[in-house]
Amino acid sequence: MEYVYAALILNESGEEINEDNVTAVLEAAGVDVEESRVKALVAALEDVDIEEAIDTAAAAPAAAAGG
Amino acid sequence: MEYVYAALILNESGEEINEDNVTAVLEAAGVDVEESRVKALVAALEDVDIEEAIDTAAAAPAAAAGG
Amino acid sequence: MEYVYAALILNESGEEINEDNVTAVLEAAGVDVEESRVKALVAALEDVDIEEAIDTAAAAPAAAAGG
Amino acid sequence: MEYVYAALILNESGEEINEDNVTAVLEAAGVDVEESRVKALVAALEDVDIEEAIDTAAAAPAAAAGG
Amino acid sequence: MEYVYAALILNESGEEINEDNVTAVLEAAGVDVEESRVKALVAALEDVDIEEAIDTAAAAPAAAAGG
Amino acid sequence: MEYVYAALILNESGEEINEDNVTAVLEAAGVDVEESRVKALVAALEDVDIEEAIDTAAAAPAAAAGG
Amino acid sequence: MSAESESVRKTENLPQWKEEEVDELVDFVESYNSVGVVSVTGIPSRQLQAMRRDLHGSAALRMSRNTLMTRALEEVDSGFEELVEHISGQVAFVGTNDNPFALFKKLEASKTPAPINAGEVAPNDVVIPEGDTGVDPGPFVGELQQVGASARIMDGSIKVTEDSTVLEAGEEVSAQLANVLNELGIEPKEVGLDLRSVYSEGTLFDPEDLDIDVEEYEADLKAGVAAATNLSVNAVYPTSRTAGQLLSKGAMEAKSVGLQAAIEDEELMPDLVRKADSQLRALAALIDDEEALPEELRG
Repeated sequence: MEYVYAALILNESGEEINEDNVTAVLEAAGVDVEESRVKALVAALEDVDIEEAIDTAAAAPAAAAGG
Repeated sequence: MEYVYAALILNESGEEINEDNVTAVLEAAGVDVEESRVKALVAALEDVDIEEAIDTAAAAPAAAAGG
Repeated sequence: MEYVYAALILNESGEEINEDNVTAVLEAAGVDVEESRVKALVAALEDVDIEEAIDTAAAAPAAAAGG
Repeated sequence: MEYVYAALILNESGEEINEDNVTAVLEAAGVDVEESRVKALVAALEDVDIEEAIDTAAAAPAAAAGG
Repeated sequence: MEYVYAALILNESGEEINEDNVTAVLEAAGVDVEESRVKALVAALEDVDIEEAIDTAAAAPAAAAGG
Repeated sequence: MEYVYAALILNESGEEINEDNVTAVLEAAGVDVEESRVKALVAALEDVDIEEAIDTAAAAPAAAAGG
Repeated sequence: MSAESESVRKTENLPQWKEEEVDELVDFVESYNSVGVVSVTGIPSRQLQAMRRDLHGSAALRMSRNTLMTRALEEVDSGFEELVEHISGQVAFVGTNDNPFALFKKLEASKTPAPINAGEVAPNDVVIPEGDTGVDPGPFVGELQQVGASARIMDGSIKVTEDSTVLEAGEEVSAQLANVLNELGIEPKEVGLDLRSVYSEGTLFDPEDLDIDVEEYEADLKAGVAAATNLSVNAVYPTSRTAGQLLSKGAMEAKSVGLQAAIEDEELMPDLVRKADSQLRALAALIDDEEALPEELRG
C-alpha cells in the first residue's frame, strides 16, 4: 500500500510521479524499496487520471454508509 | 491530504508516526512542510487505532467519530 | 448559522450555552449580535440533547467526506 | 472540533480566518487554545473553498436518514 | 414552531412578515407571545427566500429532531 | 395551506381546533376566510392524530417537503 | 312508508292541519344552523327509528309530505329555498347545529349493507366474489352461470372462480339474480340516510363538497410540518422542535469542512484515515499491472 500512498503524496505536492521521487518518499519512510515495483507502479500510473480516481473514492463511501 | 498519507505510509512501513518521520516523508515528496500541521497530525493520531478506523469504515461510523 | 456554531463551540469547551457566552463568542468573531436571536437560540436548545444531535451528524460521514 | 467551528463562525461573519481571529473566538468560548492547532487549522483551510465544503454537507442527510 | 407557522400563514396571505403581524396571528391563537422570539423570527427571515426555504429539504439528519 | 398552518398553530398553543379559533387566526393574518373551508378542516382533523402526523413528518422532512 | 306519512294522507283534506304542519316545519328549519334533505328510500321503519336514536343529540330528522316540506322551505326563504329541488321521492329534513361535514361523515358511517330485491335498480356494481359458495353441487351452479358468474363444481362444492360483476350500477335486478344473491347472502346495497344537500349558514353543500378526504388533510398537515421544519432550519430560526436538527446540521458542516481541508483534528482522524484508504483503493483499482500493487490490493 505504501507505494500507492507515495504516489498520492507526490500527486498532492505536485511533484512528478517518477521512479526517483517514489523511491525517495518510500526510503524516507523507512521502506525497503523494491525497484521493480516502483517501475511497475510508475508505468501503470502513466495513463491514470489520479484526481478522478480520488474523486470517485469520495463519492463511494456514501453507499457503504447507507447499509 | 498529504499529511494523512504520510502518516499512513509510516503506519505501513512500521515506523513510528512522529514529527520527525512525518516531516521526512513529506520533505522527500517535495512538500513545503508546515510544522504546526505535523504537530497537530501526530497529536490527533495519538489515540487513533488506524487499522481499526479503516476496518470499521461503514459499520459503526458514529462510534468511530465519537473520540 | 453562526449562532448555531457558537452553541456548538461552547458545547465542546464545556461552557454553559447561555446568552452571555453565546454573545461573547459571536462578538469575538466580529458578528453584529442580535440579542433576540441569541435568546431564541438559547431558549430553543433548552430541551435538546446536544450530544445526541451531534452524534446523529457523526453518523453521516459518507457524503460529507467528499472532495 | 471547536477549532473548526471557530473557523466557520469567522467565515459567516466575513472576518479573515487568521490565527488572531481564531484564537479570539476560542478564548471567548473558554477554550484553552493551543497555538500550533490554530496555525495548523489556518494552514489547512488556506486552499479550501469553505462554502463548497459546507454545501457538500447539505448533500449528506438523505443518505444519513436512510441508514 | 408556532412562530414559524405564523410566518407561513402570513406568507400565504401575502401580508408582510413583521413583528406586528406575527404577534397578531399568535395572539389570535392564544399564544403567550414572547417579543424577542418574534423579533428573532423577523430578523432570521429578512434575507430568506421563503418559498425556496420551504421547498429545500432541511439539510440535517431527521433523527436529531427534538420532540 | 394557510388553513392547515392555522390548525398547526392552535395545536402548538394547546387551543382547541374549532371553527372560531381557526377563523380568528386566519383573520389576524389578513386571510379572507371561507367559512366552508374552515368547517371542512375542523371536521377532517377530528379524525386525525395530529401529534402522530407531526412526528411522522418530522422523521422524514426531506421526503415530505416535496409537495 | 312511515307512520307520519300515513297520517298525512288521512288528513290531507284538512287545510288547517296543513297550515300547522307547515308552521312546525318552518320552526324546525329555523331552529338549526344546518338543514339538509336526506333520502330515506328503502329504509325499513324499524331501522329508521334506530338511526333516529343514533343521531339523537347531534342531529334531528323530520318527515312530512313533500309538498308541505317544499312550502316550508319557500316560506323560510333566506337561502333555504335552494333545497327545494332536492325534495323528491321519499325524503326527510335533517337538522343539526354541528358542522355539516361532520354530519355527512356521521350519516355515511351509519349506513349498513342490505339485500337488494328484484325490480330494484342497483346503486352500484354488484359483484359476486371469488371463492367457495358453500353450496353443494346441484342446479345452483347453472343459476350462477346464468346471472353471469364464473362458477363450477370443485372439491365437492360450488366455487366462484373469479370476482364476477353480475350487474352494473343503474341496471335493474332480475328475480333470478335476487334469488342468487339471497342464496349467497350478498347484501350489495348501502342503506342509510342519503344526504342530498345541506344548506348551512349561507352555503349550499352537495354531497361531493361534504365528502372530505381525511387522508388528504393528513397529508397537508405533514406537508405543513415539513415546510415549517425546512423554513426553520434553512432560515436558521431555531425552535424546540428543530434546534437539534440545526445543531446536527452545524456539526455536519464542520465535519465536511474538516474532511475536505484534512484538518488534523482528533475527531476527524478516523474519517480522514478512511478517506485516504478509500482513495488508495480507488486509485489501485485503475492500475492494470498487478506487479505494481501489493497483494491485498490485487484483483
